Amino acid sequence: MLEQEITPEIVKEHGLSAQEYQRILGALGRAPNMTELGIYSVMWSEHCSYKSSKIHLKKLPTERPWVICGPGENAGIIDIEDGQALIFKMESHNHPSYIEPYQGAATGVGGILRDVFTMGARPIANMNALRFGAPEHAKTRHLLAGVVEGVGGYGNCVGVPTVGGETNFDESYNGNILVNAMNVGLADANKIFYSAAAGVGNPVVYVGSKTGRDGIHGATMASAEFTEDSEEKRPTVQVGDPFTEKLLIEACLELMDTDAIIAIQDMGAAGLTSSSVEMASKGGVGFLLDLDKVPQREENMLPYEMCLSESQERMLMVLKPGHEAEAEAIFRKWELDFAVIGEITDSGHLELQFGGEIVGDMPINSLVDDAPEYDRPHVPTPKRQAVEVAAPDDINQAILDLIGGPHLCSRRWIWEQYDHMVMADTIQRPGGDAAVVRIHGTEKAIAISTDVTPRYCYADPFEGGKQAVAETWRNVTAVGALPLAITNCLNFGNPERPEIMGQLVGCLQGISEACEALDYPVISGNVSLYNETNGTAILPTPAIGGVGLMKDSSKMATVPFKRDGDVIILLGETKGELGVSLYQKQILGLDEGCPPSIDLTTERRNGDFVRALIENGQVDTCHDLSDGGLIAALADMAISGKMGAVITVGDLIPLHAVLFGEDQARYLLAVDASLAETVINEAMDAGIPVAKLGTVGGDKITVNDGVVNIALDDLTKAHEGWMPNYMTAE
Amino acid sequence: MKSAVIVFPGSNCDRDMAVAIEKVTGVKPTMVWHQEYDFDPVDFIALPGGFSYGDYLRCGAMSARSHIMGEVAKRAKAGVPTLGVCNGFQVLAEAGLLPGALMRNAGLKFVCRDVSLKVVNADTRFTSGYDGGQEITVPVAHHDGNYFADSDTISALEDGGQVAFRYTEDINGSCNGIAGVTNKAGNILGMMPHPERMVDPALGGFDGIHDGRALFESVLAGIG
Amino acid sequence: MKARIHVTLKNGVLDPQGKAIELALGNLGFDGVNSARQGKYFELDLAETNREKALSVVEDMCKKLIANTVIENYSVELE
Amino acid sequence: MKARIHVTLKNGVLDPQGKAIELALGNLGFDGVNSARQGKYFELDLAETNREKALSVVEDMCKKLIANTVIENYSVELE
Ligand SMILES: Nc1ncnc2c1ncn2[C@@H]1O[C@H](COP(=O)(O)OP(=O)(O)O)[C@@H](O)[C@H]1O
Ligand SMILES: [Mg+2]
Repeated sequence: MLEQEITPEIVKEHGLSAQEYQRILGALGRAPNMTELGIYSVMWSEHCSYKSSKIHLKKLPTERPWVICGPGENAGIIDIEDGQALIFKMESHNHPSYIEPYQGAATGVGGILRDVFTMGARPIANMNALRFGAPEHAKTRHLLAGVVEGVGGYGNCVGVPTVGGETNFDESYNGNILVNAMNVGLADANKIFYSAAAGVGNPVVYVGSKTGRDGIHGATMASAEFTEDSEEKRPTVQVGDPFTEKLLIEACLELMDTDAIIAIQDMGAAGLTSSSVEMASKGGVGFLLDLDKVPQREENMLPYEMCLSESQERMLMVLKPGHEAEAEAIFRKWELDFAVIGEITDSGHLELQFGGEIVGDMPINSLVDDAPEYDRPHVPTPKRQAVEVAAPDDINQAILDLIGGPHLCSRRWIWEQYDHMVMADTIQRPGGDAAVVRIHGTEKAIAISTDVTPRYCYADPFEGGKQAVAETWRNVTAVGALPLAITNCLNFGNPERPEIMGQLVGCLQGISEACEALDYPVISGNVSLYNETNGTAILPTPAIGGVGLMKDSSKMATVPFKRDGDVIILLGETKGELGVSLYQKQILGLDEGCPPSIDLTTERRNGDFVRALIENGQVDTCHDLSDGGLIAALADMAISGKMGAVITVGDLIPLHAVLFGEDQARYLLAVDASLAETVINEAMDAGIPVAKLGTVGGDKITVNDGVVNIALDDLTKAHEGWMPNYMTAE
Repeated sequence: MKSAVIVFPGSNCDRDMAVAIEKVTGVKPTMVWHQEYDFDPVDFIALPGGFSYGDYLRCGAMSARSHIMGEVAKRAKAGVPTLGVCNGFQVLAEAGLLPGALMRNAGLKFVCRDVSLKVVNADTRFTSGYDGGQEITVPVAHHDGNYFADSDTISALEDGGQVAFRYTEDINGSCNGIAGVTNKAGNILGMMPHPERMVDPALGGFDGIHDGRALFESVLAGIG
Repeated sequence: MKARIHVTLKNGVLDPQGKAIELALGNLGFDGVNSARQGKYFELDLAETNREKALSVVEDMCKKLIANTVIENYSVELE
Repeated sequence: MKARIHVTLKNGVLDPQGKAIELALGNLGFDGVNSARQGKYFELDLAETNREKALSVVEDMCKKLIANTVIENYSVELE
């Protein structure tokens, strides 16, 4: 294998273009051997090099005074005062999850956990953003069941609560589901660990599980379009070992309490290769690795395999000289492998030794800085015309269908399979606007939400990108937290097609503008391209994970109605925007018109106002409006609170547009009757459109004296019933 | 009151248990790593929930056979109140300190949610702070909580007052809806629901007192 | 020496996994499955070369760890 | 007719359970276990009486449900 001649076929199999191969020849001044070719191919893959997205990602706002570390490290970091920091990131595991849903999703969770604890944080919350094909599609049920079991199987065992997420169905995901996992960890702000290697002669240490032939070429697989026969590439799937991960977390955190570590990095996609190259590149040093020292699970492993293996639950560290024994004792205590596999050099090269010979020698900068970067052609998505959206035949039925349908039904079936309470700090469980997790031992809490509305992004990438950011901001605000920063996972089709590239560019512009206006910087993220099957792309899906801080968690607001007689107040302007709405999609089966427009100044004004009401203790019941509009929010509050509502809405706008319209920057509040007038007056003073809609109570939802009249029992049954019924049907 | 929380490789509710014990008794428990089997005498031993050893093979199987369980068994048999929650219950059953076994949930899925429990026997060292027949809300979070024992054993448990808690609805297929059982002497309790997750009003439950908290208060009262 | 171990649920112990497979097979259109039971299967690679000794050691492993004899039976074969 | 099915992890696929059993056996003082692998074992009771047909049906069941052929192999024996 070492001697094998590099033919154009082999180059192609490695996902490298002829030009890229020429570039390798130039960088080395000779032909690579197989090991080197493999290493270039993963380092230059879309997954590792971001070659199609890099120039656009550079435009994202990443700085604010509370940002400790923006994109570029394993995860991003923000300051939450009192000497504490939050470390978080979101990542995709789409392709593996389609091939093997349980293990694909499980290892996705494992990977994102490592990105976070490698920086010194104890992981405190998991989120999962999932997209599946149409419910009718033959594979959807099986994929949903497997993914949920895998997310739970890993997170539950490791003991990190999975506190929220989102779940969408759309036929564009039939052959390309999306599994995006996010983790948030807590660290001491003065005890953060980075990946830049330093100190010529310092030992390079491998810890965790042994290396097997797992997932070789996973990174290139994650960068290639699916075809019928890629289901055959099965052995590239890795099996997760959450028990080992748990031991690894404890061992790493224990070692981090000592003074032994100079740099640390998890072995993610492309394993040993990408972790050592990244550490060397960041530190401007070289690495000499002795592959014979790598702990191996299988016999006769070749350098190519060891370098490209994606075995899970492994980390690479650079230790201060003389600290090896101390570190080894800790990893032995936790029954994990520990091996010094190399040292830092001043060569600027990655040198690989095997059987006493050098089997690879590549300049680090050629692997990282010289990786190709493309400004791929992109065409903007054509602007659409606004359309009239028809009323339903039967508005009561339409409401029941929506609330009890795949898109708005309760996700309880999912989150009850996740231990969302372990660590005993989940003070707002799944089902609300944002999950709220207390900072252990304090009154502070963080709020987390993941959002994007892919159908908006498809219709208008710019507005859709803005909306995704605004929606997480709104969800975090709706529980009373101050949104601080986001992570993202940009899931798109084939970037070599200009219209797909146009979606990516458009969404990123929208995201940038919203982050800028809301002081909501991007601190980490991930890009997943080539989400296509046989030429059909997924809807553009830039998933946003937003995080905010609440200083006094006893003031937190929640969705359920709490008191009979509370006054129901709608904040924000209602124009009745129905273009690309969920109502239009599900009830009318259409995808027409323009998505709702987002005015970021209004967004911010309305949100800041709501947050102040919650912080002042004036409001404890709040829900933002999104998919399904006013009636969906009202139904959520009633169902979860087990209390009905009687409301009246004006007739300037058609009733279906008032109830189903997805106008942005709106919140529904239920306010104690004695405070209602004050709240309304304060809103008017702030220039915010406000309407008193009615009161909480009864066992029905009634609108306009019975034009809408639905028993809460029926609504609850429909809402809770859809997913369990769907999952148990054949 | 001096308490010990036993920590196995992969334990993940050990901190939750310790926080709850400290909140109720005012004293931080000692965290005992599974290799420290000569730990100081304590008034109360807790085996935490979650997982241990990844719960590979069978839940609790590896921990049950670890060296420290020999010590725990010795002290428990000598009368030290010993509580196993969730994984801790599985460990106690696997170690033969409690009768029966915990099998895969009848629904085959992991289930995490609040459940309503009936206090069947309020006359034990763990339940004296409740009223007999009282209903409390406590969360479960398990994949293997389906309590099984042969019918003679079940009758003996029922007749001997060893059933401490019963689910008020079918959660996991357990025989007779059993959620928690004690040994004959009544000083060892195993239960699948997590009382330690219900000692803090911010986390839910009725009022954070009548749910999980009273269990720890009962133990404390018994120690004096 | 290789040992193959089968661990199965005792008669009379309900087998939810087996039941689920029965159901799922029916849903997939496989008729005529009267019953399905699920157990565990282990392969151990042992240093021991003496059959007698190996058998007694593996039986011991089963009793002490591999099976839960409250609900499970085991059987051992050597290769 | 009875069918016995063994489902085992493909070669090279990580077996965390097997690894943990190996370790636990060592901790219990059982030396000399070079490796342990865990698989699944199923017993089906079939209405079918024709061996050929039974075999082909069970193979089909394995592919469609009982084994996860992405990471597992299966083998069928009839009694
Ligand atoms: N995959 C999932 N895992 C856990 N919780 C989920 C998942 N999908 C949805 N949820 C929860 O269901 C609730 C409703 O989700 P969603 O409709 O996306 O909320 P919103 O419209 O407020 O963004 C949220 O609390 C969310 O966290
Ligand atoms: Mg919301």
